[in-house]
Order: sequence, then C-alpha cells, then structure tokens
Amino acid sequence: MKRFVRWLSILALTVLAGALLLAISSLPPAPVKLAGEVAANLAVSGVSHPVTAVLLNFRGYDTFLEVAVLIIALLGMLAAGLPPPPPTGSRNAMLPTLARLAVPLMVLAAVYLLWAGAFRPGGAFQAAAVLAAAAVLLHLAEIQGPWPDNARGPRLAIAGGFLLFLAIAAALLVNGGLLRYPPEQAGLNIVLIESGLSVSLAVNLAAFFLLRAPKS
Amino acid sequence: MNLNELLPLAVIASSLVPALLIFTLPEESVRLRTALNLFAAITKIILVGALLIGVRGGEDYAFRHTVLPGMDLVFKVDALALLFVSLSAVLWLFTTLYAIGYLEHAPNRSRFFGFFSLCVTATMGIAMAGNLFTFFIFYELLTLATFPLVVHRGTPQAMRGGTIYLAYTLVGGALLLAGIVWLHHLAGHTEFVQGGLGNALHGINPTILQAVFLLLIAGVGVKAAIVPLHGWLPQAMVAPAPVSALLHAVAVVKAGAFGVVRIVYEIYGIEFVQTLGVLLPLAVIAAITILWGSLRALFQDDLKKRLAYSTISQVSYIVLGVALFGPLGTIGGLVHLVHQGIMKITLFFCAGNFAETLGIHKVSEMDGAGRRMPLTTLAFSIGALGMMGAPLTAGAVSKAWLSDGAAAAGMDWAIWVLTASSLLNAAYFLPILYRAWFRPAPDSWPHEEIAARGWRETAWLLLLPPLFTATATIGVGIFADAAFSPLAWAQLIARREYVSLGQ
Amino acid sequence: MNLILDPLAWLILLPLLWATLAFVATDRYGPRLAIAGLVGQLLCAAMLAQDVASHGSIGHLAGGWAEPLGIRLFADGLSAVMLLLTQGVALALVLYARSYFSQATPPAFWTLTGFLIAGMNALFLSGDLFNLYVTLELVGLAAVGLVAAGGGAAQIAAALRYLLATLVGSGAYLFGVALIYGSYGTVSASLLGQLINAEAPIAVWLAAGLMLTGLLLKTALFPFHFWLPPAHGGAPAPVSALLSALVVKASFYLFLRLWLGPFAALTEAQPWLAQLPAALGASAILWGSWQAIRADRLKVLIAYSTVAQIGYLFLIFPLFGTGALALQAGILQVTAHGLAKAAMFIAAGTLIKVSGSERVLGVAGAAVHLPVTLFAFALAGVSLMGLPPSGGFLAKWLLIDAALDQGHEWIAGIAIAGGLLAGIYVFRVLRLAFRVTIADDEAAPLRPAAVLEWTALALAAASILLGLFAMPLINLLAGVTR
Amino acid sequence: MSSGLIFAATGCLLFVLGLGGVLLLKALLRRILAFNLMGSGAFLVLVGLAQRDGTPDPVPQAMVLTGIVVAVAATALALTLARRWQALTGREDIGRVGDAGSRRRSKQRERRKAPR
Amino acid sequence: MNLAFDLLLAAALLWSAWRTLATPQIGRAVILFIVFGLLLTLAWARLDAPDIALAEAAIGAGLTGALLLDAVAALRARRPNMDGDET
Repeated sequence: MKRFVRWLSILALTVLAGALLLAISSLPPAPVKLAGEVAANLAVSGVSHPVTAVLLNFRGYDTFLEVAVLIIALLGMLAAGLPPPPPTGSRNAMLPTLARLAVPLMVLAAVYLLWAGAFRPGGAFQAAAVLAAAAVLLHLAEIQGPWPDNARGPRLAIAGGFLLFLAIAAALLVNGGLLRYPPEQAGLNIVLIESGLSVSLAVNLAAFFLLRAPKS
Repeated sequence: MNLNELLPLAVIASSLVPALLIFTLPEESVRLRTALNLFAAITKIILVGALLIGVRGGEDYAFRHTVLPGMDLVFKVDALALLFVSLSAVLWLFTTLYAIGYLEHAPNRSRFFGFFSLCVTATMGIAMAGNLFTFFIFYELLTLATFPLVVHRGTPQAMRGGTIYLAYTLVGGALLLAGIVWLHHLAGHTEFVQGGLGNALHGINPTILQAVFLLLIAGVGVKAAIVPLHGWLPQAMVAPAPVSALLHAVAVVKAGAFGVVRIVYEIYGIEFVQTLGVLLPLAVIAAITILWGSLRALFQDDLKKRLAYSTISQVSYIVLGVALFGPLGTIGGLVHLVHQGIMKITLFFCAGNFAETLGIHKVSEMDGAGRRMPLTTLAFSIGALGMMGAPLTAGAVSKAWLSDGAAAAGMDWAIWVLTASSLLNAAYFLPILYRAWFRPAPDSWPHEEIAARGWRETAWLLLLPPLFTATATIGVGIFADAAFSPLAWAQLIARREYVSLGQ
Repeated sequence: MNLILDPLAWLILLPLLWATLAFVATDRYGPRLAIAGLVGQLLCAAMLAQDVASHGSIGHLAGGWAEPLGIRLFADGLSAVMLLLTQGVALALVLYARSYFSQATPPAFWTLTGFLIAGMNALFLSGDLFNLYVTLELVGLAAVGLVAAGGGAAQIAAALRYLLATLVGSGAYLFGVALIYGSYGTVSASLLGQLINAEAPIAVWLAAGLMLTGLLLKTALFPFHFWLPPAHGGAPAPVSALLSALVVKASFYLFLRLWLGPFAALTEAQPWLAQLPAALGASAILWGSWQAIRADRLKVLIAYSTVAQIGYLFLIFPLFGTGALALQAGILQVTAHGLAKAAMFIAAGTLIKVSGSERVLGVAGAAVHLPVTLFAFALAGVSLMGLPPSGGFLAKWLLIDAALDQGHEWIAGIAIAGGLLAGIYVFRVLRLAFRVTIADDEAAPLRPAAVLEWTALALAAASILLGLFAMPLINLLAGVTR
Repeated sequence: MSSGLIFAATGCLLFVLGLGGVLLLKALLRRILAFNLMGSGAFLVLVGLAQRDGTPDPVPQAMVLTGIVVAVAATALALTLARRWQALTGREDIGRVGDAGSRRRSKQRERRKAPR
Repeated sequence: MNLAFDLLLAAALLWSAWRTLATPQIGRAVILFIVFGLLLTLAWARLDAPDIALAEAAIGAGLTGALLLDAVAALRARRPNMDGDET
C-alpha cells in the first residue's frame, strides 16, 4: 500500500513536470509589460535603480510585510525553545585574528551595498546579510558571546528598524495611502527606511545564529 | 411596535427571561427562585387570558422579524395557537408548583428550573409559530431544553433514557428540516394559512409532495410518538415526575401532535391531503398506534411505563381526529389535545406522589395505597376513568366527538378502534384501581419517605396540583358547553378552518 | 474623511504596531497592548464595515501606485465580514488568554498573536496575488510559532508537521503566481479577473490548480487535514481557538476569492471542477465527524470537528448559480463556526484546566461544578450541529436551499447527515457532563476565573444570536460581486 | 530559446523535484532542503518566464528578493523546530509517533493525577 | 555559446539539486545545497538579475547554508552513535 502510494506520487509528479514544461513552452507573450511602467515612473520613485524602486516604492508594501515575516521566524524560535549554545573553546586559533581583520571590511562593504542600492545592484537586504555574516564571524571567533533569549539590545534593534518603517508608512497616510511618498521626498524616505532596515534585518538574521538558550 | 405585536413576544419573554435569570441564581436562593417561578407562571396566565379575550373578539396578534431574505420569524396568535398556549400555560403553573414540592431537597435545582422554563418557552414558540420555519426553531429548542431534564438525575438509566430520547428526536428534527426546506423550496414560503397553501402547491409533482408530507409527518411524528417512532417515550420515563408530566402532557408529545394539526390543516390543507391520498394512511397509522400503545400498556408492571404506553395510545387520538375528514373529527382531535393533557398530567402527578411518599413504582406494589393516600388515589382514579372515557369526564367528550367524526367521515372502522381502545384502557387501568382501593395494605411500604399528618397524606405542594387537575378533568367534561371551555374553543377553530373550505 | 485615520490601513498597522511593541516589552505589558490594540481594531473594522455598507467596495492604493504597477488593497462586504469576525473573536480570545496564562505565558505568545492577526487582516484586504503570498507566509509562520509554543515534544511535532504542510501549500501557491505573472505580466487580482478567460493557456490552468490545491492544504480540507488535529488539539486552548476559528478561514477566504475572482472564467468554463471541492468537503464531513466521535481526548475531538466543519465550506462551490444563496451559506458558516469553535475550544480549555484531565471522560460532572462553561460548550455545540436558533442553522438552511435550487440534492443530504453526526460527538461530551461523579461529594474543585467562563459564553451566545440577527451580515454581502 | 525560458524550465523541474522531496522523504533536514529547492524553482520560473523575451523585468526580480528572505525565515524556523525535536526525542523524522506519543503521555498524566 | 552555457548550467543545477536529495550523507547534502546556491547565483547573473545574484550568494547560499551547517553539527553532536547517518 505504502509503496503503491509512493509510486503513484512519483507518477503524478512526473506528469506534473511534463505538463509544466509543455505549458511554459507554448506560452503566448504576456499582455501586460510592467518593465515599461517601472521605467516610466522611475524618475519620480526617488531612486534610479529599478529593482530598488520596485522593492521600496512601487511594491514597498510587500517589503514592509516581509520584514514582519522575518521577525516572526525569530519569534517562532523563541516560542519553540532556543537551541543550546555551542561548546566554547573549540575555535580555530586563527579565527579571532581573521575576524578582527574581516569585520571592519565587511561593515564597510555593507555600507557600500546600502548606499549603492539607490542606483545599482545592492540595498538593505544584501547589506544586512553581510552585516549578519560579520556578527556570526565574531560569534564563531568567540569575540561576541551568544545572546540570551531575554536580551534587550537585539530586540530593540530589530523592532526599531521595523517601527521606523511602520511610522513612515503610517505618517504617509496623510498623502492618501500607505507608504505614499511625496515624489520630492521619496529618496529621503527610502534612505531612512533602508538604513533602519539594514540594521534591523542584520540583527534579525544574526539572531538566528546568536540567540541561544542560557547555559544550564 | 404596537401592543398587538408586543403581546406574543411578552408571552415568550414571560418564561424565557425567568429561565435565564434562574440559571444565574445560586443554588441556595430557594425563595427567590420560587418567587420568580410563580411570578412567571402567573404572568403568563394573565397574558394568555388577555390574548384569549382578544382573539375571541377577532383581534390579530402577530410579530414578524426577518432573519434571512424571504424567511421570517413569525409569531401569530390564532385560535388554534391559543388552544395549545392556554393548555400549556395553565398546566405549567401546576407543574411548577408540583416540581417545587417534588424537588425540595434535590441538588441542582437552578439548572432544573432554568431548563424547565426554557421548555415552556419553546412550547409557547411552537404554539404561536406563524410558519414552519419558526415552528422548527422552537421544535428543536424543545429537544435541547428537555434533554438536561431527562438526564437530570445523572444515573446510568437516566443517561440511557436521555441518549435514546436524543437519538430519536434529533433524527426526527433532521427529517423535519429536510421536509421544511424542501417545501420552502417548492412553495416559496412556509407560512401557516387557514385552509393550506393552496395555489402555491398546485402544479407540483404529487409524488414529491407526498414525499415531503412523509418527511414532515415523520419529523413531528417522533415527538408525537407515533408507532414506529415511539421508542423513546417509555425510556424517557426515568426522568423525575414533573419532567414526565412535561413530556407527556404539557410540551413534548403535544408539540408533535400540534405539528400534525398545523401541517395537515394549514400547510397542505385537509382537502389537499385528501386529494393526495395520504389522509387515509395517516388515519391507519394513528389507529395502529392507538391499539399498539394500549396493548403494550397492558403488560407493563412499572407504573410510569404503563402510563407512558397509555400516552402513546392517547396522543394518536388527536392524530386520528385530524385525519378524519370533516369538522366533527377535527373538533374531537383538538379537544382531546387539551383533555388528554389534563388527564395525563393528573396521572403522572399521582404516580409521582406514590413514588415520593411511599416508594411505590410498580403496579404490583399498589395494594392498599388508597387507604394510605385516599386523595391522591381519588385523583388518580378520576384521571384513569377519564382515560377510559367514563361519562361526565373529559375523556367522554373527546371520544364522543371522535366517534361522531368517524361516522361522518364514513370511516366506521375507526369507531371500532376507539371502542377497542376504551376496552383496553379499562383493562390496564381498572386493575390498578382495584388494587389501590380494595386490596389490603402491606405491613410496610417499599420506601416511606413522607409521613402522613392527619388527613394530609403527603406534602402540600404534591397534593394540590393533582387534586386541581382531577377536578378540571370532571369540570371540562361537565361544562363542555360553556363559553371558554376547550370544546367551545375547538369548535371555534374548526369553524374557521372549514370556513375557508366553504363548508 | 481624515486620511490619516483610514480604518483600512490601521487594521494592518495597529496589530503590527502592538505586536512589535509586545516583542520589545516584557510579558507584563503584552495583554494590555493586545487588548488596547484589538479594541482599536474592532472599531476600525466596524467603521470599515459601515463604509462598505454605504459605498460598496473601498480601494486603497498602497504607495499611491495604481495597478498593475502598485498594490491595491480593497475591502468589500466579504472582507468586512471576515475582518469583523477576526477582530471580535480575537478580542474575546485575548481576554481569555490573559487569564488563562496568568501563571506562565508561553514565550512570545502576545507578539506572535499580534503578527498573526496582522497577517490575517492584511490577507483579507489584499488584492494582489504576490502580496497575498507574503500575507499567507505571515499567517502560516506565526501560526506555526504559536503551535510550537511551550516546546513539548507533542507541540514541536505538531508544529513541524503544520510547518511542512503550510510551506508546501504556500510553495505551490507561489509557483502558481509565477506562472500567472509569466502568462499575463501582472498579479493584480482585479486585472486578472478581466484578462483570464476560458481560452487561457495551459499554464494558467496549471497555476490555478496549484494555487487552489496549495490553499486546500492550508485550509486542511480532507484529505489534506492530517496536520490539523495534532496542531489544533495539542496547542494551548487560546491558540487552538485562534487557529480553528480564524486561521483556517483565512486560506479558505483566499480560495473563495480566487474561485470567484481571477479564476471565475476557468471554473465557469468547466463546471464539473466545482464538484471536486464539494466531494472533498463531503468526505471531510463524514471522516472528520467519525474521527471526532471516536476521539479519546477532548481537544482532539474538537479539532476533528473543525475538519468536519471545514467540509461544509466547500460544499458551496457547485452551488454558485444565479442566486446569492451559496455565498451567504458559506460566509454564515465561516462566521458561525468561527464564533462557536472559538467558544468551544476555550470552554474545553477551562474544563481541562479544572478537571486536570485532557480526556473526554474528564468532562464528567462538569454540569454541576462548571455550569457556565458547560453551557457555553453546549451553545457552541448547538451551532455546530446546525440546530436552531443559531448561525450554524441558518448556514445549513441556506446550503440545503441552494442545493435544492441548483439540483444537487446529494449536498442537501450530506448537510443533514453531517448535522446528525455532529449531534453524536457534541452530545457525547454533553451527556457525560451530566453524569454524577463520585468527586461531587469531595471538596468542590477550584472555580476558574470568571473571565474564563464568560468569554466562552459570550462567543457562544454570539453564534446563537447570529441565527436571529443575520440580516446585517447578509446585507453586507449583497454588494459582493462575483 | 532564451535564457529565461531555459531557466524557467529548470525551475519547473526543480519545483517538482523539491515537492517530491518534501512529500516523499523522511528525514527532516532533507525535507527542509527540498523545500528550499522548491522555492528556488518557483523563483526561477517567476523571473525566467517573465523574461522569456530577453528583456529584464525588475518587478519579478524584486518579488524574488522578497521571496528569498521569506524562504530563509521559514528555513530558520524549520531548522530550530527540527533541532528541538531531535533534542527532545532523538528522532530526525516525524512519522506517526507524534499522535501516539502525545496520547500515551496524556494517559500517563491522567494516571498521575488520579490519586489526587 | 550562451545557449550552451545556459544548458550546461541548467543541467548542473538539476544535478546538484538531485544529489542534494539523493546523497546518503546529510553533511554532504548540505554542501551540495550550497553548491546549488552558488550555481543558482550564476543563473541569476545570466538572467540579468544581479540583485538576486547578490542576495542568493549572501542569503540563499550563504546564510541558509550556514544555518544548515550549524544544524547538522548540532544534530550530529547529539546523536548517540557517530557512524549512523540518516537513512
């Protein structure tokens, strides 16, 4: 029975794969072309890089909710019970030196990515990832200890960036819509949001590694 | 909202509000609860009195509230509704008095009286329902409100009885629901109209209409304990005596019988039922139930069980009366709705007294009970004689009209059924009376709980209600021709139902 | 109107705000933030419903960009009903939870609850398929977090199974969105409603299939229900209530929206498709009821009842004929079940808390020492059985009526049979409650806090009263276009 | 055949592969990996199919950025749960043990409560 | 040339994905998943999506990979016997 179900599922999946391939190979061109719309409105978006414009202006609301998803994942960890911290003293002797050298460079890279996001590939998410990686490196080098589950600092940092985003979204309701930037201030708003976000996201991502149950 | 809309609501509220209040009362506040109960019962009787006078004068009392598009909650007080309303309102007062005495030291009285009042609320709703939708709402509410009463004692037998009761009534409810929605779908509405829905039903496939009729009658037939849907009633007698009174006389089986009346007269219309060819089968089923119930009663040693089978038989008199085409049978059926209630409640009160005072539960333990408890036994005898149709009692009036109705409808076999049933009634009641009055008393009673004080054989509150209802059994028989007697009222209803038929 | 007080926007912002604050603040402030926030949200939902009732549907351009470039939020009668239900039930549950968790709150409970509600509100208000994906994840992950709360092995197992199911569900949904975007170049639901027609390419059919199936998985429709009983039966009572009453409805809502909106042309072109969800719904009713009848633990019984009750929601799909009956039946069922199931779960929570036993048998004697809670349980049961007067009854009535109207008598039969099966499992509990227990003679068990009993009763009473005052809800739905 | 279409086709196959993995594999970690493959497949289709005519489209690209972050969030949560599960039970898959175990436990609790 | 490269890359993606699920050792599977992520980065570059390529490298392959490695190490540390990888 079990084996039968298994083979049936594999058959069904194969059929699905075939149908999907067939479907995309015969697809007529799409009637709506958003790339053109993005290009047409890029000038008033506050940034010159189209992906950033979509991410933080045209579809900024998606990004807003997505930050909440990241926080929820962290909350889920807290709810389920944090893993214990790794045993200390097993680090590679070279790690602290490496970390001390690399971390400043990584921070620099993050700032660059954040700044670059306005007009070329990069932005808050990539910057946050680099920052988080720096924090993890510090942690592995045992320079930065694990965060206990009631640590205030990381929580404040995570909440702060998101609350800033929320405050801007709410304040802009005066313009008649969530996150509806006035064109002349769009750039400033986006920079503000992205700076807040990169810290918030970085701490959030780092917390996946650093937030550990207190040693029993 | 004017007074004519308000009055039906007030009748509902006069037991619904006390029910909700009683639920919140702590167990110890006996006085407050008693006061509330009596206040509610008396208020209701006064309200019903006002309605009686108004309806007789041709006043219309109706309340309408839209629940869904095209579906209204309707309370409509017509003569038929009032027949049932006043029966229940009056008997409720006595049952309440009786229950207060009966449950004097029992636990969980707040819960009991809460559901008790809720039961009566449901009965009022059933009586005053202006369409099948409303009828169904209160019909199911009655099921729900009686279940906690049936299982009130919490014993394994009570649990079993309650479960069987639920199984029957919930399935019955489901059938009824299916019938009602189907009818609503076919006819567009389910309002009760004198003479039936008429045109709304014409042009519909008769087979479908027969099926719907079957569903509807089966649905209400469960509560009316029509054979073969009667199985729950003998099981439910494990409930405390006031609850049995409620089930057998005031509320549950009456709700079923009343439903049959509404469906036959005011949904399909008696003439249309005749045309569909389902009137005769209904009469036959009723006749079978009458005989079957009486036969089974004959073999029960448990007193309450014997009474339960007797109820099965007697309630179908109402159905039989309804199924006899012509006003005489209708009058017989309707008047029996009231008369059976008064007589049967007397019997259950008395059975409760025997059980509470002396611990008598079985017919075989009845020897000499008449000497120890003469008043109760007297009341019991009157009730039993009434059931047999002895002259000057309520039973005689109903049976006379039913027989006339059968003759008028050309269904002479029904007369034989009635006669046979009367003989059977005598066969299962007379031995009880004989034992109670003429056999010597045993040395000790099974379980004597209440000692006699002078001529007062048991507690006040247990004694008065059966005495009153026994008196009423004779009263409605002797004064059957008085202005507000049940008979006069049944005649009024029949006149109005058949006027719309042009008879 | 004052733009900054736009109730639609605040329904999303408020819960996010208090959830984030609860994340930073200590547990002591969690309940206060939640209650204050939810009172505000309830107000917003009422205002929004008022607006919808007078203006029809209301749009809100996030970022000020019109479709297809931007995301358009919108509210019509359907969303208004869901929003009202969500805020109302959540408020009662939060009040209950505050007392229920008075000794120890599971970690992150308040903040997760806030994010969960935010996610649902965002879902009810979104008109953009990709944005809806994000809200789905928001709801799904927050719900998983709540299930995991407490961290016992049973909770973790339930959470893991739930997580995998919800991730596969949203994964399939996302893949469908990708195909849709590839086919039309937009993910705006309203635009797609105009673009998609019966001659749509295969990719669109596949997309619809994947998205709808993914949502069925998240809604736990039979046979995708396997994750629900452990998750809903194992979580703390307020969480179970939140999940059973509201969370599964969110993905159902989306299913319904897609069915009636973007994919309407597809489902109308192939009417037999509608039989599939109905057939699964019927199976769900039978299977879920059967499992509830033989469940050993009280909360598992209630969870299986949810499996069965979800089935009713899917019976409506073949019945969208010319009239509005099917939609009314579906939404009444959503509302009535939401209220009743929340009441039942928290009543069960109180019963379990007092008796100390999670088994159905633990209810014995509750009629004596926990009358209010038991009464709430019974009223909720009345609505679940579809007995009058209750919202569940009206839903069943409309469903049967619609079934007869559209000539699908078997659906009417299933609805009636399902009510009887529900009667068995509800009365299985109720009759036990009346059983006299030996424990009665001993010291009475401790009485729970009043708020635990009365919140359950309030929710149950609401599900009953819905059976008498359903017209406002029906009127709200009148403006919902197919 | 454009790059877009090639990678969209790859995405379809990855999605089905991942889906099969999540449904049919036992080990939790493996299923989490499979979920990530599923997600990557969806992302490739989203961008690849939209760019099948060769012109870049920033809208799906932004969506994928959002999607990647959501995926990492889900993965982090799933891994925490899997680790916790293994720490509690020593198991690295979830069979039907979850129900049976909880039922057994509830009965044990029952028994412990009984004498009170 | 480009077409050939794309096809090769697609094949490599599918192969690494397949191996990720099929390889018997979980540690190796995670490594293969990281390889898959890096290949995916190339694919994003081929699709003119440098933003995603960056994010995929940093988050998709990088952070996710690190999380997975962390988890594998933790799981392994708790296993009673070191030799038994999962089946």
